[in-house]
Amino acid sequence: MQMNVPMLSILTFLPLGTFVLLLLTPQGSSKLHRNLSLCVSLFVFLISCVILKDFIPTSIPQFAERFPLIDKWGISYSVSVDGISIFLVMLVTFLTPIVVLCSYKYITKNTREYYGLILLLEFGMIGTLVAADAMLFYVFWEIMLVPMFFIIGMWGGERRVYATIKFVLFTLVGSLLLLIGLIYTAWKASKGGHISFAISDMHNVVLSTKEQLWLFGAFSLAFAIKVPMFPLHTWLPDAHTEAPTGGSVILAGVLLKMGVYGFLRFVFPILPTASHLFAPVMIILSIIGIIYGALVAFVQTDIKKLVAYSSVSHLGYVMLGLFVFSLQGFQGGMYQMINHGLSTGALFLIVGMLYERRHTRLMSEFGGLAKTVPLLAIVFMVSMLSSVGLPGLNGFIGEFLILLATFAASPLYAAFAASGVILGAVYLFHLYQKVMFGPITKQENEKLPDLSFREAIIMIPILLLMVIMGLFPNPILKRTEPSMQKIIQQVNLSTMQTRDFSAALQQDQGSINHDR
Amino acid sequence: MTADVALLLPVIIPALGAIIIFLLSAFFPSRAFALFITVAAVILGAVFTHGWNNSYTLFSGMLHIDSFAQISALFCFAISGIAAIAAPSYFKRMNLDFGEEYYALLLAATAGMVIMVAANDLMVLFINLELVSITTYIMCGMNRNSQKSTESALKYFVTGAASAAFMLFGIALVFGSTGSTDLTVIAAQIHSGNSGFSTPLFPLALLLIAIGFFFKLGLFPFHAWLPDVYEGAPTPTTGFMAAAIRTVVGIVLIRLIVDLFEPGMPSLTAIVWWISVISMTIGNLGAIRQNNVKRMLGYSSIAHAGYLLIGFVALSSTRLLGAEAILYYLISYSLMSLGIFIFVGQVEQKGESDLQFDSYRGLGLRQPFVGLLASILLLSLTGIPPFAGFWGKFSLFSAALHDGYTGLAVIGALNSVLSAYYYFRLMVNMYMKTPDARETNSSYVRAPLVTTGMAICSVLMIWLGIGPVSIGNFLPSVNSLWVSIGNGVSVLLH
Amino acid sequence: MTVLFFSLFAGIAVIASLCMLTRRTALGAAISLVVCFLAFAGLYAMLSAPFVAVMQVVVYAGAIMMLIIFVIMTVDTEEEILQKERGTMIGGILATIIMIVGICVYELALHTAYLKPQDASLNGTIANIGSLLFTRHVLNFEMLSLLLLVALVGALVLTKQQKKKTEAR
Amino acid sequence: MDRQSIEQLLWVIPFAPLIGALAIGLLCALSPKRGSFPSRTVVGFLACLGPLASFMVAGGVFLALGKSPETTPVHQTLFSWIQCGAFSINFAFEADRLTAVMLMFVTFVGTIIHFYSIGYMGHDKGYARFFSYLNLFLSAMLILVLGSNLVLMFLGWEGVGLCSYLLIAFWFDDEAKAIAGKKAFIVNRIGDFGFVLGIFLIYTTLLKNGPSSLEFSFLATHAYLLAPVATIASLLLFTGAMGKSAQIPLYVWLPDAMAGPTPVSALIHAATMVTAGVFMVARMHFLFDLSPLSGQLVAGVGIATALVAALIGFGQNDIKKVLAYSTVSQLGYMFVAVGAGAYSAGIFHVFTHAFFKACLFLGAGSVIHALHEEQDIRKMGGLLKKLPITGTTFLIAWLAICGIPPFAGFFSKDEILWSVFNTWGAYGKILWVLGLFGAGCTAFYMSRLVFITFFGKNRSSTAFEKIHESPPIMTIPLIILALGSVLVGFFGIPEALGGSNVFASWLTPVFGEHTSATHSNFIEYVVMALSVSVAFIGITIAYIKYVRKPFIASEPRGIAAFAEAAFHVDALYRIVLINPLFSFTRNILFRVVDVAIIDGAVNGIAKLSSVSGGLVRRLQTGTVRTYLYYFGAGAALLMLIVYIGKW
Amino acid sequence: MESSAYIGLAITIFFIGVFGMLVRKSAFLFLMSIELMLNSANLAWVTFAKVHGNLDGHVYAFFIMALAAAEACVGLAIIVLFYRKRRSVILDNAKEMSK
Repeated sequence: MQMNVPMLSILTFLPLGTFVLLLLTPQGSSKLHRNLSLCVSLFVFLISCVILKDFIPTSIPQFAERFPLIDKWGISYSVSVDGISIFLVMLVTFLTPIVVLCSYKYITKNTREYYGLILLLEFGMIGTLVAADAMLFYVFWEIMLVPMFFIIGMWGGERRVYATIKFVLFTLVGSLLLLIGLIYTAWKASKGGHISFAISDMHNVVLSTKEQLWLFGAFSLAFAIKVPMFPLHTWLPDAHTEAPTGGSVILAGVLLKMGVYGFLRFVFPILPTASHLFAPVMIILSIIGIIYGALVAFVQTDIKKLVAYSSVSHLGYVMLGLFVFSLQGFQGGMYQMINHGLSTGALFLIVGMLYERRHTRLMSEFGGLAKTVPLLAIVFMVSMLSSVGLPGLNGFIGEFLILLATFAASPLYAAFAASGVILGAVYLFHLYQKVMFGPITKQENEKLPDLSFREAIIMIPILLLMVIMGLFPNPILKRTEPSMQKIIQQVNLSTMQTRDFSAALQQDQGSINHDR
Repeated sequence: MTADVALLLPVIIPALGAIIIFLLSAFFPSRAFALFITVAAVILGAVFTHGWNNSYTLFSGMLHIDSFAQISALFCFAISGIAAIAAPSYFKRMNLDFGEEYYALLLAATAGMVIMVAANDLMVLFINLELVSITTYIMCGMNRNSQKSTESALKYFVTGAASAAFMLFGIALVFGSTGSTDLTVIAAQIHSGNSGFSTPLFPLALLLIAIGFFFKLGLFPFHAWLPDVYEGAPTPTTGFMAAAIRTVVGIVLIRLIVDLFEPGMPSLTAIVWWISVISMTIGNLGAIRQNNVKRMLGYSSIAHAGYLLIGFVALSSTRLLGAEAILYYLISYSLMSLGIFIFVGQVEQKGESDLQFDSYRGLGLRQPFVGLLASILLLSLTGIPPFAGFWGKFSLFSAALHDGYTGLAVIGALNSVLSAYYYFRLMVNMYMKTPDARETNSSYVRAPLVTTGMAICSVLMIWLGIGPVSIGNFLPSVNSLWVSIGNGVSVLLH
Repeated sequence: MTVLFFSLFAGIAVIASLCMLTRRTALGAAISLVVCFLAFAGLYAMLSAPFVAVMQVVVYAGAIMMLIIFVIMTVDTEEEILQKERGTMIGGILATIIMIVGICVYELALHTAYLKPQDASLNGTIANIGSLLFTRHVLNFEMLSLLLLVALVGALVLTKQQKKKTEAR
Repeated sequence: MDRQSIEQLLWVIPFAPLIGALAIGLLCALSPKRGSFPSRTVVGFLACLGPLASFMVAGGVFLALGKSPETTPVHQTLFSWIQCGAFSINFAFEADRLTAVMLMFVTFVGTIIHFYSIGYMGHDKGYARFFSYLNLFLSAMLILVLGSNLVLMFLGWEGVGLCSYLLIAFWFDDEAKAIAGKKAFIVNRIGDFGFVLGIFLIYTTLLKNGPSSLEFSFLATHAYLLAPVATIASLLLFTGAMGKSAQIPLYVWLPDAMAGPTPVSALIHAATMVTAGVFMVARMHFLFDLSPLSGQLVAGVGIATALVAALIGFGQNDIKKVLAYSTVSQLGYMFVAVGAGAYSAGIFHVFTHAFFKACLFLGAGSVIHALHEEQDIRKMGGLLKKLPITGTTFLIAWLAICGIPPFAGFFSKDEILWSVFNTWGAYGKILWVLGLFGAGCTAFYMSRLVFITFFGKNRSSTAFEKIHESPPIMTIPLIILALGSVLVGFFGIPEALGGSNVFASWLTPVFGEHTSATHSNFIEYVVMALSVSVAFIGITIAYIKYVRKPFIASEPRGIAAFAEAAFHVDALYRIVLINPLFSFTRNILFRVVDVAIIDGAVNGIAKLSSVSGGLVRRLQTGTVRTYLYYFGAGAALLMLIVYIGKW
Repeated sequence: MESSAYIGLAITIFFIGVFGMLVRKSAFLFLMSIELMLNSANLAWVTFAKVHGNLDGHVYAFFIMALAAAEACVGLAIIVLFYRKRRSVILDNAKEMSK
């Protein structure tokens, strides 16, 4: 069904190659650095578009490549895409040129390193998503950490060192336990004494409930830190606040999703029983995250911190959607991930634009900007509405599906989660009012340049996507559905639940009748 | 006999090289020539290990030359070679004479190491271990201008001599129990169960030997010398010690565990478990609080020794997974620690070495290439994939998990997080802090040879980690590396 | 007879070594040690190891100890203050523990009947040992010679006074 | 036009204004020098084009539905919107007779107000932006009305909310206005919270009995399945309606919404958007029918709102605020009607209210325009002479809202009161009495407004001579709307008065026969007479108070002050809900939980490691003999372990 | 004579050496303690050689003497070096590096 060209490898390694190439260029020529990285990232995006075009909506992994790497440990270089990863890959390739473009003015020092690291990060992210081997996944997973560490630490704000070390240590605690968990599972999945890290083999592993619970602890710690779920979120505001705009965009846009992706790829298929046992805890944590993130976002004075906490809230929805184990929830979660990547990414970009203009991120320093920068105000408005989940924009689809699925599972949970809809409006409209509306109180704000051509080029594709995805979600939903069905099957196998919540409810009904 | 000589060439060449340099230094002192001889001897020696493909027994069983010895010897040569090319810059800066003797000592130690990895006799082991140790005592004290260097030599000598005495007494007791020092004979005796194996003195004797090795690895509670000695010794020496001695002792310990400890002293596993846990924790906690980079690396190598022991916990004569993991880990660890030590030393100026973290401020940006190499090494030390350091830890954890030591693996993993703090701290200083004005005097000294050494280490970190294909004979693909490690270790199975 | 000699030598060895332990001056300790080593030589002779016994006298009691004494006298060291030293609690406690362990080991060594009866045929003459040295143990022998060379040069390297001037070699 | 072609053209109704909005927006955004291009004429033309087109197609729909013998709705599916497993939502429009009524008056009033705005906003800097928003609003409103399923309706629902926000905060450089906009959106969101949950409940309940859908047609036929959850579901939906239609306790946003330009108040916050709640309840009538309890609650909330708002209206001095509270009050009546199951009465009131309230607002706008943005009625007076057209139309609308026959308000309000009277026995009677009282109040405060504004002496700061009537572009819409206020009532002449109640029978296919008319005509006459006389009483009192005695602006005292402060409801909300929540968040959640506990734990672990690191360093004394102690102790310990462990 | 007596003596002397190593501060005394320990090991070697009739023990005893010589040589050199720096041979004075 596919060509012989190793599309995914090209997609993955092109950024790495450019990273190396960039390192060979002289330090001063920042124009070369950014144009080169822009071209490459655009080209990567094109490749990913080709992949998307040829993607067939089934649950079968596609564009698969396999090359044994370490036979001894059953590790191979094995990549493929399926419905879970394809759109996250697209998100990565879509956001990277934007991140490159948005850094043109902001990054003036060490451009070679900066753009190189962005591309390295892209390499890591794509690799994580396309890896079909658990160890390969892990390798890429950790590779993502390094450029982010440097990006925050080298181009960040005042407390960048604290933030980046916190980010690294937080992430490492989780990921090293993940490593242990993966190895353990791989041994369990071994056939005839030969350990195997192929994810497909891992999916067939049989684990006792006790093992599952422990492994769930290890896996979900790693992924929940990355997501981040409620009590493990404190690295995020710091990292976001200190990171440069591009870093924040990637962090919020893609890196956080890796946690969710991990749940989809590993936790649910491998540990179905434990997932079900832990579901109430995870759901409650997600709901706390939704409400807590929103409330705490409201009291922030730093715009970027506000947006950062809003991520906690949004990702709470995603996790909530996953842990109700129904197709709608999974699909909604998936969709919400992409939405969050776009809307929060856009918000961070806007915060960055404001920062470039005023060199502050304190809400009190702004006010009345809609008058001086009307176009920016429009862009901000649309991004905010997308984030709030206004119907017609992308955010709605995800939230709606998630809440619907949650309601089907438990109306009470849904009621609590839906209160986040109100709170989301509260903090974002509060932000918008403080920044864009009201009289101009600071003299500096009276003569700010409006959206430049470059900035418009950055924002327009995002805004268009928000609208398109809000009105035509089906092209995406259709492609992710088979894979989601498959996970649902895997996760619900142990508890004899069926995949679609409709069917699940019917079965409930049936059993009630039967009892009677 | 000629065949024997040919087989012994990897030992003879460095030994001869050492003697030649000794002689030359007395009459025609030339550092460059000494370096040349050293490198040549190392390369030649490495080339001649090619003959070690098959198994041979030499000197009535005292040496077992086999593929295990081959792969180990190759790395001994690699380490010595890199340690050698890193030295000139240091000696020049420190304004020291006797540079030639350094190379000679290095070669003598190499010869000793090569014998050790092939040794199948406790006394051969001991004598050569002493050769290596005494050589390093001297190398530690070579920076005579430095108070610290002298102190380091003194401390190393004092503790080292004590450990040697313990070990020797242990070997004597083993000899008493079994009537032989030949490992094969001892193992056979233990397995036949008719000899001193059943005597209660035997485990104690083994313990005394083990203590000697634990000391050399720097494991708790025999670790205390390590930070001081590492800090005080001339940095190339520190690198050599951290890399070479650790590797050789570890490799020898594999043999000993398989032939001696595992059958003769089953309770050792539990002890090793605890020592491993405490060592990594103490090493990491100690390193967190250091402001001196060299000392930090010293503590961190205590922690690394702790990781290494994970492999020993998961090692026995029937399950060689641990052995493979240890071998790989040693190879990777020795290269990266050597690389990082020679990097660290390049900031040193004449006089007392005081390598504060602050001294590295902004270095990564001023010296981008060196910075990149150092970052690779640091990431590898932390255990960030895809570098070899990660795969070392991975294989250790994997071996431990295979044998059911989940707790140990988890503790190891959590300890890695601690270690990330101080390794990343160095990168933080290199990239994220601007240098103070007063720090100008301690800037990095460019030295092509040092950079080459670092580059070799870094490239190997990548290639031994994920190299998909073999390039020539000396850059194996990761798959073939594991195959040869597997083959090497399988020799140990009886 | 053997018991008498053994008791004599062993007694001397133990007393001499204890003497070494308690001498205030390093020189005194060194002299005690020489006595101890000589007693050892006697024991070796009793164990039909004439070569070792001779070597003990020549190398150990002679060369090594002479070297140590020579250096002690060169360095002209200040004397250790034993009073203070005895006060070190840790040392005392540790030493006690170690003695207990030692007694355990001792007990083990004495009360286990693992030792085979002695082999009377053994004769450690210089000829026998010499032939072993150059056949079976030639490797160790050679390495030891290398070691001695290293030690020699090392001692030289360490103790030679640094030249004041920078050498441009 | 035949039915098929109308079905094909249904999409034009919402999309024509949308296209207008986008076109204006893009023109405005892309113009190199903002403000100069596009010219106001072009913008005005573009802005009116969309609503006009919608109105025409809506007329076509209306005719098609009227003509056709079959009463099945006109339906057009554009595309499948959300398709996820069994859950499927189409982007489809559907118009039945209820929709047609809504479409007609929304597009009609909308178009008129667009024309009016050309005049009213003529000198505003945000001219183009205003029309863009207004068009967008119309589009959203039409989607709300036309959507064939609950989710699409929700899209329109939120869309109008957004536009309402944008338009309230139109003059955003006034912080109070910006805050008012935000408040409107957030309060609406609280309602939406219930709405969404209601949708979920309906969907999942239906799901238990087989395939489920949120299409209205499907819901109508499967409503019986919803019986077990009808009360909860209907109340959840009603929560949404409470937000949108400003019912207690969520009405607080509407008075503040008057911060927006007056045409906005007329269109959004009087005629169309705020009645969306009523429309939704009517649309979901089959659900409300299933639960008498929720019907009673709805009516109860409605009457309470009607009364409270009317009482607050007594004390208001801002011309628009008075109208706003009257809107809240009238909306209460509408909910009384739909709560009582008299859906057609409710919708009829929505219909008539749209005309007279729009007329009132536009009239008020005209006054404000003439007085240069003066809104305080205490600074007006005697304006009838200066603003004859505005004044006359205002008076007509006033009579309509007071319920004086034969103006439109009379018929619709009377129908509501009559149907309440007929329902639920005692409860209905109580509601009726209260409603009657409310009607009296309405008459009073509206008359107060009219008398103070248009009669008596001028108290304005503007020189009386300089006050001019508004231009024709503003007055013609007023006249049209005033005509409407007079005429539209005749669609619903009750049978007791010899009419045939065209309106009710038009809606019969939607709501079914209203079967509660069991009383004799006589009682109906009495009821009618009572309501008319109550209205007259109200007007008379106001006349005595404000015309006979000359009006003197004074500091209000007692109840008047209380009413002027809108019963301090906002303050109450702030003190009881908002402030505690946010101070809890700031002081407990953020400072304690986030910073102190969670981050404290994280930093604590780091600190702990550091402290233990210090301990490890303490072990390292630096003297080699200590190391030897460690060595010896370690060796001894290990030997002991081995010794004890073995034997 | 029982060989265990010799072994007992060897162990006694060994632990006297350990004791000396721990309690004496002088570097010379340390060196001598080490020599004592090596000697006790030698005694063990020779005894065991006798027990097993294996002459290797003698050879090794000889080797150990050589080794001890080398060690003493280097050790003394280090002590002298240290003495030059510190004018002391007390081990406790070597505390430049700590913590």
